[in-house]
Amino acid sequence: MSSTLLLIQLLNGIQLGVLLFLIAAGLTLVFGVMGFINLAHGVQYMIGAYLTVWFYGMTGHFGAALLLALLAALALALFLEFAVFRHLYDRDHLDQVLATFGVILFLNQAVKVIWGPTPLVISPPEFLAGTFRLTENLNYSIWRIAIIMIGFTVAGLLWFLVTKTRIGMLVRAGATNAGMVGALGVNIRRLFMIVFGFGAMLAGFAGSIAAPIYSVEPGMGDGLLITAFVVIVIGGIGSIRGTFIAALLVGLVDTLGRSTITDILKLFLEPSAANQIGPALASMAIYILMAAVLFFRPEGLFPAQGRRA
Amino acid sequence: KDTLKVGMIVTLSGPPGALGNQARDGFQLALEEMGGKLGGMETEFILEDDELKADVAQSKARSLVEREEVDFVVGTIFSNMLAAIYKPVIQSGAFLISPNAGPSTFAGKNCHENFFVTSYQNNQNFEVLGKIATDKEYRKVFMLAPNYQAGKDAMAGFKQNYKGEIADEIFTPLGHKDFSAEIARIADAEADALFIFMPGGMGVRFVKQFRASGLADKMAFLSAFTVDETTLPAQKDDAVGMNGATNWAPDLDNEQTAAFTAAFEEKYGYIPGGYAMQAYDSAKLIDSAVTKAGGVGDKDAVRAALEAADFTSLRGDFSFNNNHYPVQDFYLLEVVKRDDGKYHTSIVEKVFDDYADSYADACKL
Amino acid sequence: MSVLLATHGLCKSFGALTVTDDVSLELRTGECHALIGPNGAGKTSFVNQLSGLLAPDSGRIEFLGQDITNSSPAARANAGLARTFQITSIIPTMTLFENVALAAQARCGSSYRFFRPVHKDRQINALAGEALERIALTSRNDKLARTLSHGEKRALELAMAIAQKPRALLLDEPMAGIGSDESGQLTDTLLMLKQDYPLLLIEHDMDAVFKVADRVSVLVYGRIIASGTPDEIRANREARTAYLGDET
Amino acid sequence: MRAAAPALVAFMFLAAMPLLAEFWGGSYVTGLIMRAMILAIAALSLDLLIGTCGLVSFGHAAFLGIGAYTAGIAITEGTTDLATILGITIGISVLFALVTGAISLRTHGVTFIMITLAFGQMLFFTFSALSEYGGDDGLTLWERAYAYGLFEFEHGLFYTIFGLLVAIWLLLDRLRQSRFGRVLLAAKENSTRMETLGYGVFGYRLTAYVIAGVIAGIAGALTANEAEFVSPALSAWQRSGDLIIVVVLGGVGRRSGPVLGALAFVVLEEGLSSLTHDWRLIFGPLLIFIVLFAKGGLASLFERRQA
Amino acid sequence: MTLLTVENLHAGYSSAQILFGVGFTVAEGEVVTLLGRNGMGKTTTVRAILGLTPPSAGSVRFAGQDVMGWPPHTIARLGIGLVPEGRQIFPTLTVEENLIATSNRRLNDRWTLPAIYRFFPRLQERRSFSGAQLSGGEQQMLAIGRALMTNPRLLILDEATEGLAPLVRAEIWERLAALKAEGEAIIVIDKNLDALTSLADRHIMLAKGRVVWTGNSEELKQDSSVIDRYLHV
Ligand SMILES: Nc1ncnc2c1ncn2[C@@H]1O[C@H](COP(=O)(O)OP(=O)(O)OP(=O)(O)O)[C@@H](O)[C@H]1O
Ligand SMILES: Nc1ncnc2c1ncn2[C@@H]1O[C@H](COP(=O)(O)OP(=O)(O)OP(=O)(O)O)[C@@H](O)[C@H]1O
Ligand SMILES: [Mg+2]
Ligand SMILES: [Mg+2]
Repeated sequence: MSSTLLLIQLLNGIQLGVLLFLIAAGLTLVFGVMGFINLAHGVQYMIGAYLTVWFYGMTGHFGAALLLALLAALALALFLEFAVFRHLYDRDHLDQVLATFGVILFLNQAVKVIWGPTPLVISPPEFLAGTFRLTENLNYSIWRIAIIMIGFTVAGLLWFLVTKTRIGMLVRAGATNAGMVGALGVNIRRLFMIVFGFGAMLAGFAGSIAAPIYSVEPGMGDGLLITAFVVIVIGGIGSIRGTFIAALLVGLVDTLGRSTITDILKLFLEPSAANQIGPALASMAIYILMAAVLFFRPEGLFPAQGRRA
Repeated sequence: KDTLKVGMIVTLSGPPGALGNQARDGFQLALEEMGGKLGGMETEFILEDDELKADVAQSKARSLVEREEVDFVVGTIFSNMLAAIYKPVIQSGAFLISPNAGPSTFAGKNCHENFFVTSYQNNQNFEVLGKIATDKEYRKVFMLAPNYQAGKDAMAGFKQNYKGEIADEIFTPLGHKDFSAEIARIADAEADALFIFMPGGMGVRFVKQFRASGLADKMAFLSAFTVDETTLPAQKDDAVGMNGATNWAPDLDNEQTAAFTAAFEEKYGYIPGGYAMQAYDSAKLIDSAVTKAGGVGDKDAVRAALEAADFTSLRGDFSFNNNHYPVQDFYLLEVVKRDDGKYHTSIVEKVFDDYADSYADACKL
Repeated sequence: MSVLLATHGLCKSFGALTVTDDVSLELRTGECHALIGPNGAGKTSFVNQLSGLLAPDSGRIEFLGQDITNSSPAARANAGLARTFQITSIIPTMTLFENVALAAQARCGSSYRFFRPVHKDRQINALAGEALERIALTSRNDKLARTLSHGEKRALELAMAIAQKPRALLLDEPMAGIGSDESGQLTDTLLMLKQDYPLLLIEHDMDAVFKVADRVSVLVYGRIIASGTPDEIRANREARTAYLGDET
Repeated sequence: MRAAAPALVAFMFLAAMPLLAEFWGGSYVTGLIMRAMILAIAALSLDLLIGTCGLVSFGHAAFLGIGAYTAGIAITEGTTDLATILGITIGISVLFALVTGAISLRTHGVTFIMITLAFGQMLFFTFSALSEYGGDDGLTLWERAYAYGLFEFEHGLFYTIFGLLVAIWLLLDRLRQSRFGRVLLAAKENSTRMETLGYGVFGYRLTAYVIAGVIAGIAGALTANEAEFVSPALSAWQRSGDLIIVVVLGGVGRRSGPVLGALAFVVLEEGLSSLTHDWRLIFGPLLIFIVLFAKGGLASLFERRQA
Repeated sequence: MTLLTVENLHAGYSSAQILFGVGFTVAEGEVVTLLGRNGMGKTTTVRAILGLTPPSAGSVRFAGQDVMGWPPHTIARLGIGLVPEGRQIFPTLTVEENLIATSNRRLNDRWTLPAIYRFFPRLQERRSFSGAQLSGGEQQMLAIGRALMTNPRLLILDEATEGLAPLVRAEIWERLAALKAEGEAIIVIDKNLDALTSLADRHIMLAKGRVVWTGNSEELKQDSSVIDRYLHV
């Protein structure tokens, strides 16, 4: 493999990692910090993407579409919080699983009914739409570089928010003992609502910026949700730093795994056998990574301090 | 018995639902044109969604044959769904007509007298592409397909007629999102042509990313099920000029196709693709058979009439092989933009005349 | 009097913090050995090492002549070493009686029995009933443990340990949370218990300690700074400045 | 007894099902009910993990796949004897459960969920790579296993599945109230305390995990025989997710829960999807509604009414 | 001036009613104890005042407001600081975060981080430990510190000296006396009768969810039959 190829794979891996981070960050906030399992988080990613496409169609301006989509995604999240989720905070995790699964079913279907089953596509904003020449044969998209930079910025901000501000502390406190936070004079419900909306908005944001690279289609968030769970578990639930590192790790392992495992197998296996086993192994790579990490560090790479059970 | 019951099982849910929608619309158009009657009999049409889940498909199939007691089941779009419904439908004695899926599994040893395919044997499109690659003297081809059974068949099918050098063959996961890694390898390999099979949303994403990479201008693009009427509304300009190969295109030069395409667009507002065409033909096939057999009372008569395939196919030339898979012509296609801004595939040239599949010998029918 | 439980040069640190510093301590038959010391001195950590929840960095633990330093918590419990927890540790969703029965069950043969309903098991019920009798619990037996008042939970904690029919009992602040008057009762119970098996008692309630204990060791910063009879400790200057103050 | 009543009523109803079906949809309905019963068996085994042990396995469908593929491959290769097939299924299930259990039971909570998911996915991709046995397309079985003539009777398969369901329900119900069950239930709440009471929790959990795996494996073998078709999708994470949904829908850890959950899941899905292709627009909110207004799942509805 | 008025309070849990008409008052700057044997309803009374266990009947007035039916956090923000039974510190937060997270200086700012650390030097030593890593006694100090950091007008201590070493306990009684001198109102639940009698102005004896006796320390000492009857078995 040439060095440019390797460089491209690295960039791709990081870019995938960044997207995963944006989704996983919201998940780790809502689940790891607040203690609420929200399977509908992946749907929020999808909604972000659809809304962006929709508003783009109306305004013809990517920036405006992004902004409107974020606001709309936030509004939807707050509505869901109000109508469904807030009644489930002090329930069993499994109740949350069932209810949010219901939300997934509904929204996936609703999106299909509204926008149809065909994948939709959209272009990035004009000034970032171009490509730059990487090798004689290959151009690389500026938008992807932009995604990487956006992701790193958001990661920094989030880390500060969760670990350095009182809001972060209160949310973490509320996750273990909401009653006590209330008894000490803090409106934990409202706080949860804000965090929830924020997390959902992050997922929507990920959907918005992913829309120009991937296609927008019903159910696009389901698989990513599982990967996002893999990320937060590897990173250590509730840790923003861990999530960020794990997201990059998963992004890289997935990307590099796909491009190298089959080749490596071909070194000592029949090509046909390698073609048989390689892709299967590449699909398993992130799961193997997760199983290995959890085997040696059951709490993940960066367990949030003092977290029990 | 004076009404005919036809059940259809296609995928309507999720992104692959676009394919099922075409099949549904194609069949219903035919039915409507014939005044709601097939073979002169008042026809009850029952539509089911397999949701691309084997157990759902099977349950729907059983509901059709056991509860509704339909005479014909038309389905499915995907091979794995066909595998799931095959046995219950066949066992019930109803006729199973596949408007799209044509797996090798049921073409050879496991063929059945009551099973008919109006599309093609799955490998054929790929074999056609292999022939094209050889004809055009591409020396080095890069191959890309998703890692599932149809993807593996695609690779094998292409290689059957292509004897040049293979730069590399890559399997991506099903539903793959980001092809940039693969595209980087394609760029690195410096091949003459790309052979690709990426159905549905994967194709949409790939074409877009491939176009952005600048590679589209540097190498030939030979595809199956990657740029077609279900994906073009999303791919738009990015796909223009890209090649595919199959048994039909909406601008095939014959009367019935011109009429069909116009009527279809008029009614549903989009351009029909192969899925719609094959479903339309399936309806016509049933119509011809029921007419000829004078009802569905005599199964053997109906079967013989089906085998005769006495109807005007949109493809023109059409007949069944001994295994009930079609013998038909195949074409090289290219994506074009129409004056009204819509996109469709267009016939470039005929590659095969009366092409039959390679499994028929093993079928004892 | 023979030595039942002994540690030899036990050490444990959490990073830079040494919580057990070369502790050698013995528990003999028939005695109550009290371990007192300021908050955070390492008493609970010491008991955790004895019961196997925490692995010592170095040193040895012997019980009934066997080296149990590396045994699992369950193995130690089965050998007869029972304990209570300072921070109440019960099964909240089971009833008071079921909690005690669970402790008794561990003493009544294998629990790999899959078919007979356990609530009809006479042997277990008898043993649990016996343990409950020794601890006066005002609440009804079928009350869910979760709904007990704090003091009742503390008493339940002790009843469970007794139902284990231990050879030695490690008590981490049994008096905590027990009402002022019930404390007196509990002191009597402890006096009775120590006739059946030796007690290692951790307690901040000095009335109880001086009444029940035969021997007292003072733990400060993980180290035993004094050890002796209650009277000796009461008179010990170091113990007074580090822990007791003017009390007693 | 109260809590078991809904299950017992359901069993009586199921026993009469082949008769009722005569007037009411025929073999299609019995087929549907057979699938519901197999789902109930799988759900019962998962509830042993979730409800009794507090271990949420997100890879339980792996065992369905094991059972189904064992049956599928055996029959394809010409071994049709039911006892042999079940024997192999049980053997492989035990082995797989021991290996994956020994690793995943070192963890708890979400980590356990995810690590079981990982094992499930590994198996899923393995099945998908079995090109000789259909790969992703799945494998059609051209005959059923030979059950000494049992399956040849009218409704023979139905009553075999029914009998297994009732037997497994009874066994697991007893297990829950036994010494063993009591230990598991308590360890779910407070495993540290159980350790200090003298219970090696790991061993108890591993045993339960193996039992659950074997039962799910049997359900898988039944699926293969009922559907005469197996596919890797049987062991995909979506299927494991469905199983969790069924358990929660019915009521976690409730005696009638898994049975009610499975029946409701199948019947609702079937009923709604025959109303409209967009049936999820109804089913989704219905699930939410059940969570919000029936704490403790469907089983709790009945319990409350009786109380 | 009365700060807290509790009248005819009825409360309980879904399984059973626990309080049957509890009533008492706490004046500004007054120290009041709740006495009674285990399970008599002391903790439930405190929870009912704060709305944690919503009362079914009766009234609670605090600082001139009728707070019946208010959510706990709004009641607490009027100036009630709770040291709950069983500590209930936040295990995943560090010591310092535990103190800061819910701190409040709206009413006054007597209690700041340095002040707490002066009060409990031990906490300063452990400032970056997570709550779960603390010893039982250290957790108790943290729970007290956390309540003080809300700078309450009324401090409620539910068995706050449980698990504390005698020296620390003695110090806490001293500091409470000092707080009282500064005009802080306090409700104490504790088993240390001696310390309570020297600290408190008034004692309220609960039995089976009812107030069965009230009086000052003098009366309590003299009336030993009260102790016999309600505290002894
Ligand atoms: N969550 C609950 N659900 C049901 N009953 C409860 C609950 N909490 C406490 N109780 C019951 O209420 C009664 C009073 O409990 P409370 O905690 O108020 O007692 P207390 O006076 O504080 O006792 P202690 O001194 O032991 O702390 C007890 O009988 C207890 O069992
Ligand atoms: N897991 C841990 N990690 C780090 N430090 C710990 C851990 N567990 C305990 N410590 C520290 O070790 C010291 C000793 O704790 P331990 O619980 O043994 O004290 P103790 O003597 O029981 O005190 P108390 O009387 O307050 O219960 C404490 O300062 C505590 O903060
Ligand atoms: Mg301690
Ligand atoms: Mg109390």
